[in-house]
Amino acid sequence: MGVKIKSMKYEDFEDNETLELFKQSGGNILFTTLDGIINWGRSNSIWPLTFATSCCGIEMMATGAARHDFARFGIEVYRASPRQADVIVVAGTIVPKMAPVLKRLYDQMPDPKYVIAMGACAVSGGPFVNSYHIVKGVDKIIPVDVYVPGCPPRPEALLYGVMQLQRKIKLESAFNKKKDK
Amino acid sequence: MSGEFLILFFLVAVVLVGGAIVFSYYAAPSSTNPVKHDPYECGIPTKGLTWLQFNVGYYLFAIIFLVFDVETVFVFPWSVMMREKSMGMTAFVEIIIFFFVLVLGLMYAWKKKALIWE
Amino acid sequence: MTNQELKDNLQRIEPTATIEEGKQYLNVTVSPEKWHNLATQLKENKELAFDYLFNLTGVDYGDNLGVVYHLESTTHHHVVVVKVATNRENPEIPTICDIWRTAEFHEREAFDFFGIKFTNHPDLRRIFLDEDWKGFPLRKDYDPSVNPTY
Amino acid sequence: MAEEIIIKEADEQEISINMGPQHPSTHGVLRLVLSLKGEIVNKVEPHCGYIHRGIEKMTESMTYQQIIHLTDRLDYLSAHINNGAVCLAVEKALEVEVSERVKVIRTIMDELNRIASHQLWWCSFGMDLGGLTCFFYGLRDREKILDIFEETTGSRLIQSYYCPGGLMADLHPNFQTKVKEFIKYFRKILPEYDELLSGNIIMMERAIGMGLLTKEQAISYGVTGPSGRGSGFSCDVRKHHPYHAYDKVKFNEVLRTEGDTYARYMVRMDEMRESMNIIEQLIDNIPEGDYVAKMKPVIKLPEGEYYQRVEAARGEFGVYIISKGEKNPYRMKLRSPNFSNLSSLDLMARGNKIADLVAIGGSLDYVIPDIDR
Repeated sequence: MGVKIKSMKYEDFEDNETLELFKQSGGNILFTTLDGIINWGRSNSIWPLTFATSCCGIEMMATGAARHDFARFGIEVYRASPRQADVIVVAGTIVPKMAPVLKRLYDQMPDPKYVIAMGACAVSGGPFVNSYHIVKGVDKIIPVDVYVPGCPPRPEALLYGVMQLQRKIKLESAFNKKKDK
Repeated sequence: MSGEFLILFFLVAVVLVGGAIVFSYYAAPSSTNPVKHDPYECGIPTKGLTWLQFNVGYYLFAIIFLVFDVETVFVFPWSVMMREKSMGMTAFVEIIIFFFVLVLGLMYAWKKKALIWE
Repeated sequence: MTNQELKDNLQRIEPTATIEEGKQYLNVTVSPEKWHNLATQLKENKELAFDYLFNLTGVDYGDNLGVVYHLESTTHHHVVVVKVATNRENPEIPTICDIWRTAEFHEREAFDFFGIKFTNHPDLRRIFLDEDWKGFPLRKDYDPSVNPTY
Repeated sequence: MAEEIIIKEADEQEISINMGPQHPSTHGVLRLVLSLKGEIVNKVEPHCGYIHRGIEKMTESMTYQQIIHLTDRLDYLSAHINNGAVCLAVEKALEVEVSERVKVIRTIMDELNRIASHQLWWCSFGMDLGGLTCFFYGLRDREKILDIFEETTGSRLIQSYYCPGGLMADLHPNFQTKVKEFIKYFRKILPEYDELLSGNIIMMERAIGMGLLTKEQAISYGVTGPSGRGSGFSCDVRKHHPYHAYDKVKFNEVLRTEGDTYARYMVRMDEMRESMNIIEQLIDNIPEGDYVAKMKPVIKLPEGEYYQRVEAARGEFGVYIISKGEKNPYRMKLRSPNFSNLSSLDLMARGNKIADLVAIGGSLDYVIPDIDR
């Protein structure tokens, strides 16, 4: 049961192990057309939260600006409050003083919510990994969907990360919650 | 104007709006956590007293905005009907009086210094 | 005003201070008790007119703690470096934020990183780290495991 | 018994609100605790530390070549300039004579970096006042500078292009043509910026006479850079203590005396023109020579203290190194321009409305990782 994703051909995705893994695990989900419609809507309109702590924030702004346009992928507008955001792009270093704030922002986002860890600092602590005041990777605080490496990652890398997130959303099923969510 | 259109109109409204709400209730995943329904204040738990008397200026600004917002609601149907030849002059004079009354209200608020924030 | 005249002037104002010619700037070492009135002199005196404090650094010299002040005069464009040393157990230096307003934040930072208490500072709290952060990070004998690491 | 509600007199009831770490107008994770009376701001109390990464502690265990990769992550919008400060401090300590070519290239790169930083300031200042179009125009032109950086240094935002003793690599062959093209293009575009925002009556209404800072206050609070020069405090390190090739270039220091948000705005706009003049004077006569001096692999600064001041895009950035002769510094203090600029925010924002506090913060143009280090 190949999952048909119209925009990109299945072979074009080199790292398909998540899909293969998902299928081997006997993902016996009934992928109805209704799921297809919901996931099409959700994946093509992901609104990020304006959350930029350091240098990756500038590259995220460059991705949102005219040249590497985010809006082509449905990321139309940055919402200032977590109540209206779907994805939280953690762009920059997270330090222990900021960790409870980030956890609170993540909790206050309505479902379905996703997290993109952008930059080496958010992925694993980055160049500040042996400092006394650093969280070595955001996945210690909130569950992360997509990791975008780089310091700071190029806008194209962030766009590829967003496309990976869209692929991941297209696999979700709203009605059959049998998967280990 | 027989009644069916009214009922049909009402039914379509209920189906569309109700359907959207019910569908999203079932389709959307939801998770609850203690912090979810707290007021959002830039990521910091709110501190201090919020039970206090607000400045009256906020209320005045809201009223003046409401007046001019509702005014545009009346202007839309008027501008659609304006194209019919038959209503030409009378509709125009009518809207001028309507605007005149509103401008009077605005000038009154202006003189009473409702627009200036102290 | 060349370093030499500066040196004589300072020697006259504050005889107890030891002044020597550093690689770049004139270094003045003064004891904490004498520091506050020397600071007012540096600011008020018309020929010196050091009105711009561009750097305030806390330093852990190993056996004692110290603060280094870099001062410049925006009119005469000469620079002086003042060093004030204090002990490690109960570091105490008079504040100068009534003379140069920028010192208020910089002194809070020195307190945050080194634990140097600045007497009669209006609001001496940690500026960067949490209130309940144990220890002073930039001291040489700081042990990071004392605080929760993620 | 529930907390007993005290109803104070109407006019001295204050509400304290967090303009907190996650807020569109604080340019990063700075938390301002405002105590407000209605819309009027009574007190602004900045809480920093939400991005404090302890860079000064880390430098005590790193060699000088490694420190370069930390100092450009401080104020990442003037990455070249910060690195230039550390490199100059090391070269002056070792008395290494850097070739003329390196000095000129460093000056050009610094000025390009300053223009890119002011462009990004212009985008966020426009957005703070509600003008979204500035965001797209400014970043579109900034991409042209990032292309030039990328071609020569390999990366867009944080280049780590300077190294103690010179540069990591020589210039790209068509570096000069691209820079000249950019200068010709940007000379045409800058008047458009003025038409779009400087002449805009709403912006002038919100900026003129707002957030006043006198010259004495600027000196006492240590507000340097374009924010300080907007109040007449002549603090341009390129003029008073020239470094790189600034002594061989004719440029005038932009100074204004009104000290309000509009003055700080216009100082930055004129500074972009000055930077272009500097680049034009240098771009055609980059002297020949080797791009890096002969350096020992392990750099050990002789015992002593060294202080190097440079003019970053936001103010005077200083590096104070105390060295005990080992390969890593005994103590390195980084004088951050934004930290002192921030201390004057409370002084300027008192008595104004919240929207004006946003405009004043935008005119101070602070970058938070540079405050917290």
